[in-house]
This record gives sequence, structure tokens and C-alpha cells, in this order.
Amino acid sequence: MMNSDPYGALLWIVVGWPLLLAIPAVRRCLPMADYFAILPALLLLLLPMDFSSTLSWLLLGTGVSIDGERRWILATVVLIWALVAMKRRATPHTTPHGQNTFYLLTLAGTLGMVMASDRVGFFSFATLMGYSFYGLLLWGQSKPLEAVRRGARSYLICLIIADLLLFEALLLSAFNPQMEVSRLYLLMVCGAVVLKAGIWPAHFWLNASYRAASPLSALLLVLPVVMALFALLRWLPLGHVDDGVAGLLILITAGASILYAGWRFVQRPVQGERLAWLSLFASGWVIASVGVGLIEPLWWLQYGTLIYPLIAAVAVILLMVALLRPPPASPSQSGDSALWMGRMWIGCSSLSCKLFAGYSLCYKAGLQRAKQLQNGLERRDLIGLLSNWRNATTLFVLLGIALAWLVN
Amino acid sequence: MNESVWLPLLVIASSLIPGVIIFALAERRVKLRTTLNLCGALLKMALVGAMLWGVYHGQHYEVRLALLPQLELVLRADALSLLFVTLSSVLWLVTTVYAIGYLEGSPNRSRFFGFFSLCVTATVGLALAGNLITFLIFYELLTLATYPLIMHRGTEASRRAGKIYLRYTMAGGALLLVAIIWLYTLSGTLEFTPQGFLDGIDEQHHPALIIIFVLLIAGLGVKAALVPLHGWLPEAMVAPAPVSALLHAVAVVKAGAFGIIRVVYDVFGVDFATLLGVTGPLVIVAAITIVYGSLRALFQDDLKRRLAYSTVSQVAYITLGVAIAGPIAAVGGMVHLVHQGLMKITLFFCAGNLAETLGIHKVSEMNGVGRRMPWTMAAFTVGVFGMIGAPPVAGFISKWYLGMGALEMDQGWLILVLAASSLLNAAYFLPILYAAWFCEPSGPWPEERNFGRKETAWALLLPPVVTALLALAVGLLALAPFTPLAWVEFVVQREFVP
Amino acid sequence: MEKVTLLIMLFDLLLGLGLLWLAWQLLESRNLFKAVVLFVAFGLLMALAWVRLDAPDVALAEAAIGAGLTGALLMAALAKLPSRDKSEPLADEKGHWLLRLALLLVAAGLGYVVHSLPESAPGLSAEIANNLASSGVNNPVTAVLLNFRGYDTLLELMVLMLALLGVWSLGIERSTREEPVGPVLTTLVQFLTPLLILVAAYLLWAGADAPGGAFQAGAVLAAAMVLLLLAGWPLQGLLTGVALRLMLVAGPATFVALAGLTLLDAQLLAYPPQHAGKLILLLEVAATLSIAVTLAALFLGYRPRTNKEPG
Amino acid sequence: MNTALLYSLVGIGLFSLGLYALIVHAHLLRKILAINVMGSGVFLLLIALAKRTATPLPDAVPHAMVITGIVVTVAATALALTLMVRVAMENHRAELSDQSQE
Amino acid sequence: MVPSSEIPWGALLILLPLAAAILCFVWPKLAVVTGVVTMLLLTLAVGGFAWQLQREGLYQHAVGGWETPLGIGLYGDGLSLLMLAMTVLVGLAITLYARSYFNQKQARVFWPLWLLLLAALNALFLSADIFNLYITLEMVGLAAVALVALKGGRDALNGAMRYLLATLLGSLTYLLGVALLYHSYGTVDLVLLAERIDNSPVVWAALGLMGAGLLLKTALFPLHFWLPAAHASAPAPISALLSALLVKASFYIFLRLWLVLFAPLGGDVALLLGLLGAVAILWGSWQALRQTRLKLLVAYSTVAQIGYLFVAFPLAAAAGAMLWNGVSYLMLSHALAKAAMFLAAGNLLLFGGHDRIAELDRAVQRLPISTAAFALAGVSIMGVPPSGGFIGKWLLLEAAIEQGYWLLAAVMVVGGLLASAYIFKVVGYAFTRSTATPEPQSIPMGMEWAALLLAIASILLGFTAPWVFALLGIGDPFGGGAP
Repeated sequence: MMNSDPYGALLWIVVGWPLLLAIPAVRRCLPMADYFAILPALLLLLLPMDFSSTLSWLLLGTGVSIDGERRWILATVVLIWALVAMKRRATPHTTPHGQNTFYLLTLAGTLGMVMASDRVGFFSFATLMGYSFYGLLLWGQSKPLEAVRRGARSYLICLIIADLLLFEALLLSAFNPQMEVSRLYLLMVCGAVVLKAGIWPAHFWLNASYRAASPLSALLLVLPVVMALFALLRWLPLGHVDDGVAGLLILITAGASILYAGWRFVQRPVQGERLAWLSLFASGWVIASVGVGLIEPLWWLQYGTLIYPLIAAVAVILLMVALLRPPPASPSQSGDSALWMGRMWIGCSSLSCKLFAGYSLCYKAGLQRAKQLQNGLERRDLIGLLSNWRNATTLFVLLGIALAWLVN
Repeated sequence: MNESVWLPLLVIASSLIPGVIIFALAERRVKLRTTLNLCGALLKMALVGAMLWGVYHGQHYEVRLALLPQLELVLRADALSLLFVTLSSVLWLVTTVYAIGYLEGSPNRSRFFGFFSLCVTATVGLALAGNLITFLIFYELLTLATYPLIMHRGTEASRRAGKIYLRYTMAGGALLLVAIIWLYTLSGTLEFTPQGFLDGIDEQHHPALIIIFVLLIAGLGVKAALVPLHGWLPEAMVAPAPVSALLHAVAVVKAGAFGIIRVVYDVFGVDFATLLGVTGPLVIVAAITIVYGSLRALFQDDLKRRLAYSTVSQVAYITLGVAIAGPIAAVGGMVHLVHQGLMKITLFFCAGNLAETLGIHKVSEMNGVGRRMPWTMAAFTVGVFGMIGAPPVAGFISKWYLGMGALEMDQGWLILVLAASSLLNAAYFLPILYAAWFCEPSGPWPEERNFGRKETAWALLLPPVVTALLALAVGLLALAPFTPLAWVEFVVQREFVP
Repeated sequence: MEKVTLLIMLFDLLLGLGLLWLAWQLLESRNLFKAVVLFVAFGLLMALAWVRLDAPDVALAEAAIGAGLTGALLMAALAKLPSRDKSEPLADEKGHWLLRLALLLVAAGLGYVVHSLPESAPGLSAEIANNLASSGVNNPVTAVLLNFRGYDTLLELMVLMLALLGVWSLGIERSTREEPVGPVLTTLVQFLTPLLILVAAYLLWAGADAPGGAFQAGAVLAAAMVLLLLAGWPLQGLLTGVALRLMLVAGPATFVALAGLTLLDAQLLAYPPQHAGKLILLLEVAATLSIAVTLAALFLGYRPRTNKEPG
Repeated sequence: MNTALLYSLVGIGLFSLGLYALIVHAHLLRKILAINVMGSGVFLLLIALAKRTATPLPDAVPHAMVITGIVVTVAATALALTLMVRVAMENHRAELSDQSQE
Repeated sequence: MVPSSEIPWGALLILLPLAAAILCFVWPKLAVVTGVVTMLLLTLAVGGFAWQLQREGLYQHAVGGWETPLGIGLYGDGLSLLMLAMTVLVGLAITLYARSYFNQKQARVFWPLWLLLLAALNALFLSADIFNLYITLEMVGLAAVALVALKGGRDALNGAMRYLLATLLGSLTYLLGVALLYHSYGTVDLVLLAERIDNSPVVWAALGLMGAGLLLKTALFPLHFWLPAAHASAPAPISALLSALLVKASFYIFLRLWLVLFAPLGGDVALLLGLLGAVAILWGSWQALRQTRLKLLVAYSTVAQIGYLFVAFPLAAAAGAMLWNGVSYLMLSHALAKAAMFLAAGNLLLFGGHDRIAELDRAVQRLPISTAAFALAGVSIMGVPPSGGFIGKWLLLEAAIEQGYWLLAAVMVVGGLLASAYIFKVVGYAFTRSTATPEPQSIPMGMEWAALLLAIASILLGFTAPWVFALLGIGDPFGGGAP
């Protein structure tokens, strides 16, 4: 049960207080709600010693704790929140009612992620933060633009897939602990983090959101990136695993994203987008170091602890750039290239149906399906195509077979 | 020792007697009918609580009534039956409050509440059944009692739905009857015994036992809406909201699932079933149902039909949990029996609220509902996140145990099925939330009835919120002493420890 | 084999074939009226057969009821039929050969079965003989009819009452015949009626020892009443209401009363031997009365209305 | 071929003739006649076989049965005739209308 | 062997209705009162009879003091007690119903006929003399015909005529069988016949003739042509009476003869009966499904349910007495349920002025008690669990599956499904609204409650099986053949 020392209660208050304030009725009777929300976290930062508390009956036995490394991340979060709160105070027009709720929910989710001492707690606070951030993205402006809406939708898709991967990873690790070092587990966690942080193959949502971001949300967009990187550190048993192949793979992606970010940065993009490439560049470096850590566990044991200050630094830089050279107040309506994810999906499905149509059970039906898919693709109405549930089922079965073949 | 006899009977009577009285009540006696309903429900809750406490402390409750020379009508309250009895009595109270609000001013309510109480009596009886013949009697009584509720509105569509419903359930009942009699001729007894009573039967009867198992599962599968036999559930959505809420999302569908649990654990016994090799195909059927149900739900524009298909897929989780034949998966399956009940009834209550207050039946009409009915949509959101399996809500726990159970019996591919199903759940529920919260209402509501300052009548609003909070609490405080998860572990521990 | 038995054998053969031929003619005749007349003849021939088989009681009953009364009933019904189908063309004989074959087989089978029965079988004649003394009558048929199997006769009287009830509920009142009755019929009736009543009385009395009995007497009395009705006497005017019903019910009522009495010492219909004879006589008188009136009422065909009752 | 057997065969013949006529003919009066003939056939068989007693007196029980049978047949015939007249009035011909009126 | 100073309940059961009938006939004004009083007295008498049987076992009584074979023997065991109870139960409901159904002119004829019919049925169930059974059969037949034709009308008269011809033909064939048995074994008493019977051609002929006669009266499949018209066109209480009691009376005699005389030689004959029964179930249910008029539907349902009774014959050889318990239980619950159904159908016909199923305009709201009675009775007919029909069907199915008669088991199950199809078709239409809404005629409460009480009784039968079987076992009717 909850251990006796009072500080344990403080930990729970840090997480509980913003949650409480998130309820509109409670917030109405407290004027400067967003400032008060961070106070317990600020207080915790000042206390030097580490302590933790677990509640066995809460959600399969979750607990919260604070220690050296986490303080860095907590500090960054508090910094972000302070800046955002000041920025919101500065901008005159009244933010829509719902935005405050999402704003406080995200804060609670972030604090929960930081403090969670076990993976199940971390995962639940991560979903809370993810979905409320999505709400925040959409309600950031009074009337969300089409670009913001599209960015938010792709963020949601990535979020769902990432959560799914994390859930499976959680299951694997909970089932038998030594699975944590298996390659499947590592790949799943890294995939999830790549999706959440918007690293190279899945960077489109970050790009789209930054491009359409208002000064306020530019600041906020730093949060998911930081939290994703922190998740990587919490979930990977760095230092006890030396899986060269996985490390190499991560290193390659990190390198690719750094190069890509650098190349796009140089092309003097639109103002808002520069921030996106900058954050991609920075997180690329962090991922690279994790990749190296995987290859050389010894190296990681020595310099591993440096990663947290590195992340904090990256966050600060991003914040400074966002503050000094804020993106234009009314975000540009630049119609960027079509949904990159959508194009990638069409490509792979047409490839798979060509490949598998030949081998599908009822050959003729398969071909006919493939033809349908083919002309469906020409007409580019992916949604129209999927709306006929027979196509969807065949597509789904084909994907299932492909995945099953891949996994075992 | 005598109160161990009359307690189960009293639990049955606490809904049967009010039901019979309500049948005789004239239509205008609203106050008497409401009080009868509510105190019937409260009394049942109290009695079930007493029984829970008793069974927890090893008390033995059993009633035997001679039915046929060797066969008896047995009502026995063991741990597994109390799980289902508690669920149905809690939800009956909530749904009665909802139904009273929902049917305000509509015709022939005496008939409705009469049959409503009869259905709950059948469900509780079915849960407390001590042998297969008692189970069959209450199983068929449930069919008979739900049929008039589907027909309640008396329109042509409800008659057609009723006909389809009967076609399925009567055929199912017939299969069940033949299977039970055949089993009786082979085994000589029908009593539910923890590790099953069929392992004594010699070798040459095994093919017959396999056929019997298939027939039993087919008979129960009709009510549990397994894939080929699920046709009636979306059609039955033509019934009024409280009916589709309690019956087609909880009582009737769970009766089928509960039956499958009883058959696999207390008739065949888990290891004998695996020895016979029947659990494998059952897992496949359950998996297919899960995926198929979600896929069909993706393409339904009518809200209640989408929820119906989602029920088809969700109930298959229970069958999946049971068919994996591992202890952890069993826990997952049985706890999902309760969790799915809580979550799905919330969704149906909200659907009923939308239909009753704003006249919304289609998903496409739900733009901007969040702002008009915030509390209902909040409950709906909690229900949706539960369905997807997002952590704080109850769905996460059952998916967690099911996943662990699948891994324990090294059926890795099931993880894929669970993942796919969660993905599909998200695919067909999140657009609703997106439309409700983040879109502007397109034009006026079809038939708006405003209730002054409140978004809708309190009797319509309270139940979904209560069940949503219950779902959240059950999820959040999963490992606390008196939660469904703890009780299920208490059940499984008796089932699997030889 | 002496000539006499040969002669008797020939007579039996002739009678049997005659019966069969008459039945065939009767059933296949084109004209219905002709069929009814043949049926009466058939009844008389049957009576002859009963006499030949040493069954005098049955012969009397057959003659009075089988031939006489049934013939009258048939004639009355034929008269009431709508005129068009008096002479009904016979249905064409399509495809009945299969039916004929089947019936032939059944008859052959039954013939074989009857043939396989033992030549001589005592039946219950021995039991009747040694119980006849205590039955109160010495005509064995009456003894069986009214004492040994009295229960059957009770139910039989009820059947008669039943049929009457059915006829009264279905019968439609017909106006009596308008055209005046010819002189020949009136004189015949005046001469015959007392004679018939006398015969009926004799049969009733003789029933105890010689062939006769309630049914035969009743039938003869009924014949007398039918004659009167045919002759235009407004019998239905005279006998109506409770009086009629009491007479109709006399037989069954006494039988049931007697059964009730015997029941007091817990033995249904067990007449004390010493005055069994008197009881049987009482029963026979009541039965004759009610059988006569019932059969006449059946012939009448509808319930006679007392003048104060509306339609 | 003693008398008992002869008359029994005649009785069986009458029974079969009556049965044939009952099935074949549509007119109700013919059917009623057929029934009476069948009855006489059965009674003839009953009384004929009663003659097989050793003593000159035949077995009296079948005689009683036949008398009862005759009375029952006359009662049935009376009811049948009345019913026939009513049916004839309704159907306008003395035959059964095969399908019941919709 | 004669019960000492005890009240002779058996004899009373027969004499009481006879006396009452005579009373009603003579004083028609007292008809209704006498009818009701007699019915109550009869219930008391059956109760007394049951108590007497319980105490002293078999009831045997030589009428007139003459020992069989000369005299007529009354014989009462568990099976006849069950039939008597059935008659009284259905009789009570019909008396309650008829009290307010007939107008003064019809009542004058109905009550005497009805009491005579009751007397005949009681006599039939208590008699052990096959000639006596002929007379009671004849009495029952004629009374039924007169009752069917009571209200007149084209269908009723045609139905009554066809029924009369069929019943007369049946009786004569039966009588021929009796004659053959009497002349080959010298007695008409069942008890003595059982001892003297042997495997001679006479017995085969007798089985054929009496069987054919009785099956014609019971309306088993090929010989059922007369039943639908007669049962559907008769007035409501009479069609209830016909379907519930009369059909069972001739089946009772056939069952008695089968158990006592013909069981030993019944190998392939039993199979034929089973086959006919199976075809009857399928054909009757299929016809019932196709009907558009309610009373015809219920009549065809009777044809189907009779099939169930005959399906048990091939199973009888191997299965013990429990199978026959099942059959008699099925008979009892079918009698109650079918009577309730016909009374309910009569109410609906009277209320709506027609009995077209498609236009049962919202009968559920406007005539709730009768529709409830119809539905509950339907539940028992279908053999769906909580009802008496289910117990009977369970025992039959158990025997069929145990002996591997898969075809019979399948037919029984399909019959149940078809039954649920046509019953729920009617109940379905009772919910929906129909266009034609003629001005409804109000139905007196007594008539509606008569139907409902019968239906509830047939459902409660589902729970009283052990006690009924105990009573049924007195005198061991289904034991080793000898009663």
C-alpha cells in the first residue's frame, strides 16, 4: 500500500492536481488555473532527495517516483508549461472553453509519464497525454484550418499505431521479462517512438503541424517530441543489451533523418517549417546516441546519464528559436504534397495485391479484386474504394497474411 | 441451513413476482409500477450482495425441485454464477431507471415492464442453473420473454425483426435440446461439476462427444452471436433502446457466452475439451467473429447497428478467452463478461439518449453533438475508450489478460487478432468522437426536445454516467478486493486447481 | 346326408345369394326411391335370415326397426330433399378397379379368418344357462339384454335420446300435409292402430319367456304412431312440452334411478334376485314407452312446439 | 360348409359391398344406405357364428349385442338423415362440398 | 374385492352426468345451473376416485354383480385416472366458457348433449369390455356430431356430415373386430382376452380392423381428412372439446388394446405406426403453416400433435414404462393446451368478427388475456421448456436417441420448429396493426379466463411430472402387458 512518508502523497498530488483542475466546474472557481497547475511540480523540483510511492490496487499496481534523471525532464516540462502559460496570458483573445480542459489533461498526462515508475502506468499516462494533445492541436486556434485538421488526423493515426505497438511490447515484457532484450521488443518500442516523435519515416505529422502552427502551438509541439524520446529511454534496457543489428538499424534511421532534416533546412523553407526540421535534426541526434548505446552497451553505461541533460538542452534550444522567431500569426495555407502516409499506403497495397493476387485462394476473384483495387487507385478515392466492405475484408486478409508471414 | 435454500429462490422471485403483478396492472398506474420495479431491483441487489458475502465465506446455496424422475431443477449459487447474477442485477436496476425515463408517455408500458422483469428472471435463473436441463429451461424462457420486447413497437419492421430473431433462436434451442438429451443418454447425469463430468466416458464415444460439443456450441453460439449465427442481433436493434441496451448488449448475448463458459468448464472440463481437440476450432471461430464483427461495424451508418456489430465482436472475446483454455485467458474472458457489459450498456444508453432527445439515429447526423449534450457524450467517450482498450477504462484490463493468456498458451497469432480488433475498434469509434466533439452541427437537430437547462431528462442522463463511472472505476481499481477481476480470479482458481 | 339337410342347405344358399344380390342392386340402383324400396325388402330378407339362424328376438327387432322404421325415415328424408336430385345419375366408374381389388382382398382375408375359426364354440351359452335362474326372466336374450349386460342397454337408451336431441337441434319445422287424407287410409289406420297396440302389449308381456321384449314392443308401438302421423292425426299438436319430454325420458330415467338405488349397497345395477323379474318388467314397460315415443319423434323430424312458445 | 360359415361369408360380403358403395358414391343418401348394409353385414356375422354352440339354443350374448346394434344404427341413421337434409339445403345438392368456404 | 362401505366413485362418475343430462333435457331452464353443478360434482368424484385408487390400488368392479366373462367389468388404473382428470379439467373450462357462449335456444340442446358426452367419456375411460367400448364410442361420436352441427352454417354442417360418416365407418369396422375376437376367444373382457390371446390369424385380422377403425377416429395421417373441417367449423367450446378429448378417447382405446392384446405381435406394425406418426407431424405442421385462418391452423396443429403420440410406438419395445409416461403426459398437456388455443381462437373470432390471421389487428393490446392464453398454450404445443409439452417431448426424444432412431428424433425436433413457426406467425400478427378494423364485440371475462387458466395449467404441468407419474403408475398400466 502507499508507504507512510508524506512525500509519497506529494507525488500523487503533482499528478492529481492538474487532473482535478481539468474538470471545467472546478476550474471555474479558480482564476489563474494554468499557473496553479504547475505549482506542485515546481515544489517537487526544489526538494533534493529522491522518493517513490506505489499503490498496489491502482490499475494492476502502478506507482510514481522521482530521481535524478527524471528531474531533468521534469524541469523541461515545467519550463515549457511556464512559457506556454505566459504566452497564453499574452495573447489577448479568449481561448475557447474546451481548450483549457485539453491543456490541463495534457499536462497531467505528461507529469504522469515523467513520474510513472512502471511501464503500465507510463503507458496509461502516455495515452492520456497523446489523445488530449490531439484535442489541444485541434482546438489550438479558434477555427482550426484544413491543414491543421489534416496534420492532427495524421498525428492521431500515428498515435493509435504507436499505442498499439507499445501495448504489444508491454504485453511481451510483462509476460516474461527476458523478452525485453529480444529484437522484436526493441523494434516495436523504437517504431512506436519514431511514430510518436515524428522521426524521419513518420515525420509528416510534425511537419504539417509546425507549418500550420500558431506561435502558441509551436511551443507546445516540443512536448510530444521530448516525451517520446524520454519514453525511449524508459522502455529500452539500455546498457544491458548489445543487439548490434537493431542498434545499426536505429543508427541508420537516425542518420537518414538528420541528413534529410539538414537538407530541407538548408533549402530555406517557409518560416514555420524551419522549426520542424530543427526538431527533427535534434531528435535525430538523440536517437543516434541511443543506437550507439545499443551497439556498445559499455559506452552507454559510462555516458548514458548524459542523455537526459542533452534532451533538456534540445528542448530549450527549440523553445528559444520558437520564441525569438515565431512563425507568422496567421499560418500559411501552403498545400503541401498530398498525405505522404496515404501515398505510401496505396503504393504498398498495390504492390501486395500484385504480388499476392497470383497466389490468392480463389484466383479469379483475387484478380477481379486486384483489378478493382487497381482502377480504384487510379481514381485516387481511397476512402470510396474501402467503403465497399468486401474489398476492405480482402485487403485486410491480404495484409494479415503478409504480417503473419513477416512475424514468424 | 434453511436460508441456503430460500435465498436463490428469493433472488428469482424478486423479479418474477413484481413482473407478474405488473402484467396485471392497468396502464395508468404509473407510480405503483415504478415503485414495484425499483424495489424489486433493489431487493434483488441486496439479496445478491448477501449471497456474494455468503459464497465468499464458503456458504453453500442450493435448491432442488424434482422435474423428471432422474432429473431435477437445480438452482445453485457458485462463484461463476454469482459473477453473472451480480452483473445482471446491477444493470437491471440501472436499465429500469433508464426505461422509466425513456418510455415516459408511450403506450402499453405494463406489458413492457412485465416482460422486462421476466427476462431478468430468466437471465438470473440461467446464471444460477445447477445442471444443463435447468439451464435449457431458463435459456428458452429468455427467448420467449425477449420476443415480445422486440415486437413492443408493433410496427412491420419489428415483426420482421422478431421473425428473424425467432428463426435463429428457435433453431438454436432445438440443437441445444438434442445435444443435451444425447449427452444425458451417454453420461447419465447433467450436473455442473467443476472439472466436468465427461472424462469417465470410454473411448468409442469420443466422436459422439465431439458432435455433441459442436451442437452445444452452435445452440449457444446463436445467442452468443458467433459469426454464422449472428444475423439476428443487428436486426433486433429495431427494439426500443432499453431493450437493446440490457438485453441485446448484456442479458441475451451474455447468456450465450455464459453458456459456452459453463459447457467448456463445467460440462466437458478444460483438459478433456483440449484432449478432444475441440478448443482449437472454437478459438478460430471466435477470432473470425472478432474481426468480422468489427469489419462490418466499420460500414454501418446507423449508430445502433454499428454498436450491435461491435457487440458481436466484443462478445467473441469471451469465447476466445474460454477457448484458449489457459487460466489467465479464462480470467480475461470472464472479466470481459462484466467489463463489456458495463461499457456496451453505456454506449447503448447514450445512443438511446441521442435518439430520444435529438432524434439522431445515424452516425452522419452526429456532428457537434458534444457541445449540445456534453455529459452524454462524455460517458460515450469513456465507453469508446473502454472498447478500444485504452488503459484507464475496463476494456484495457480484459485485453491485457487475454493477450497474456494467448502468450501463455503460445498462440502468438491471437495477439495479432487482438491488435487488429483494437485497430478496427478505433477505426469505427473514433470518427464518431471526432464528429461529436470537433465538428460544428450541420443544421438543426431532427426532432429536438429540450429539457430547459439540463441536456435531457435526469432519468435518461444518470444511468449512462453511472455505468461510465463504473466502467472507469472497474478499470482503474482493477486489483482492489471487491472488483470483478478479483472475483474472477477467485472463480478461476477453483476451476483450474485440480 | 338326408334330403332335408340338403334342402335346408339349398335354402340357405339361396337366401345368402339373394341377400348379396339385393344389397348390390340396392346400392347401385339409379333411382333413389327404388333404392329405398329395395332397402325395405332387404330388411325383410334379413329378418328371414335371423329366423333361420334361430334368433327370433333379433328377427322381430329387424323387421320392426330395421325394415319398417328405417324405411319410413328414409322415405321421409327423400321427400324433404330438394326435388332436383331425386333420381341422381350414378357416378361414372372411373378408376375404381383398384378399390374393388383391395376390398376383394379384404373380404377374402376375412373369409379365410372366419374359415379358420373352430367348427363349434360354446361361447357364453353355458354361463347364461346356469345363471338364467337368478336373472328373473327365462328368455336368455332378455336376460342378457336387461340383466347380465344391463349396463349396455342403459347406454343404448342414452344413444337414442342423444339422436333425438341431435335431430331436434337440426330438424326444421315442416308444415303438415295439406291435401286431405284418402278414405282408404283412414279406415286402414282405424283398423290397424288398435291391432298394433295389442301386438305391442303382447310382445312386451311375452318378452320375459318367449322372444319379444322392450325394443320390439317399442318399435311396433312406434309403427302405430307413424301410421297415425301419416294419416294426418295432429299427434305433434297433442304431445308437446314437458309431457312429451317426460315420456321420452321415462325409460332412461327409470334405468338410471334403478342404477342409483342398486348403487346404495355399492354394487352397480345388481338387482336382488328375488324380485329381479318384477324390476325387469318395470324397466321393460318404461323402455317400451320411451322407445316408441322417441322413434316416432325421430320420424317427425323436428321438435313439436307448444302453442305458447314462439318460433 | 355349415350354415354358420355360409352366413358369415354372406355377412362379410355385405360388409365389403357396403364399404365399396360408401367410398364410391357421392350422394349422401346412398352413403347412409351403404352404412346400414355394412351394419347388417356385421350383425349377420355375429349371429351366424353364435350358431356354433353344441346345444340347439344359440349363444344369446351376440343376439343381445345385435339388438343393441340395430337400435344404435337406427338412431345414427335418423341423425344422419336429418343432417343430410340440412346439408342438401345448404349445398343445394345432397353431396358434400369438398373445400370449406373461404 | 368390492370396496367395503366406500363411496363407489367409479359408478358415480358415470351415473351423475347421465342423471344430470336427463334433468337438463326435461327442464331446459335449469340447464345451465345443472351443467355447472354437475361439473363441480364430477371434479369432486374424480378427486375421490384418485384418493381411492391411491389407497386401494386397482379399481375393478363387475357391473350387475355378474362376474366376467358374462357381465361387464369396470376397470380403473393410473392411465384411466389420468384420462378422467384430463376430461374434468377441460370440462371445467368448457363449462365456464359455454355458460356465456350459447344463446338460450342453443343452450337448451348444448347442455344435455354435453353432459351425455361427459358420461360417455367417463364410461369409456372406466370400461374394460370391448363391446361396451363400441357403444361408448358410438355415443361419443353421435354427441360430437350433434354438437358440431349445433350452430348450423355451411362449413359446420359439411364438417359434421363428413365427421359422422367417418365415425360410423370407424365404429362398424371396430365392431367387426370385436365380433371376431368374441367368437374366437368367447369373451369381450380385456382382462380375460389378455390371458387367452395367442398369435392366430384372427388376432391379426382383429388388430387390422379395430386398429383401422380407431385410427380413423383418432385421425392419424392418412385417415385425418375429416378432422380439419369438423374441428375448425364447430363452435369454439366444441372444437376445443373435440381436439382435446375426443381424439384422445379413441387413442386411449387403441393404446389399451395395444398394451394388452397386440403388443407381442406388433414388431413391424409398430414401425408402420411410427412412420405414419412422423409423416403426420411433418404434413400437419406444414399444412398449419400454410393456413390463413386461425381455427384451421389450430385444427391442422392437432393433426400434427397426434403424430407425436404415434411416433412412440416403434420405441416402445425397448424403452421401459417411462416412454408411455411420456406419451400420456404429452396427451394431457396437449389436451389442455389445445383446448386453451381453441377457446382463445374462439374469443378472437368473436371479437374481430373473422379469424383471418393477417388481420389480427393489435390483438395483444385489445384482447390481452386471450392472446396471452394462445401464446402460453402455443409454448406447450411447441414443447419449449417450461411447459408440460417439453417434458413429454424430452422423454420421447430421450428414448429415440437412446435407441438410435435418428430419423424419429429429427422429425420430432423439426416438428417442434415448425410448430414454433406457425404459432409465432399468429403471435407476430397479433402485435401489428391491420387496415380493416371492424367494430369489435366485447368478450365476457369468464370466456377469456377459461382459456387463460387452461393455458397456465398446461405450463404448470412442466413442474408436476413426478407426482403425475406416481399417480399414473397405479395398477401398472404400462407394466408387463397384463393390466
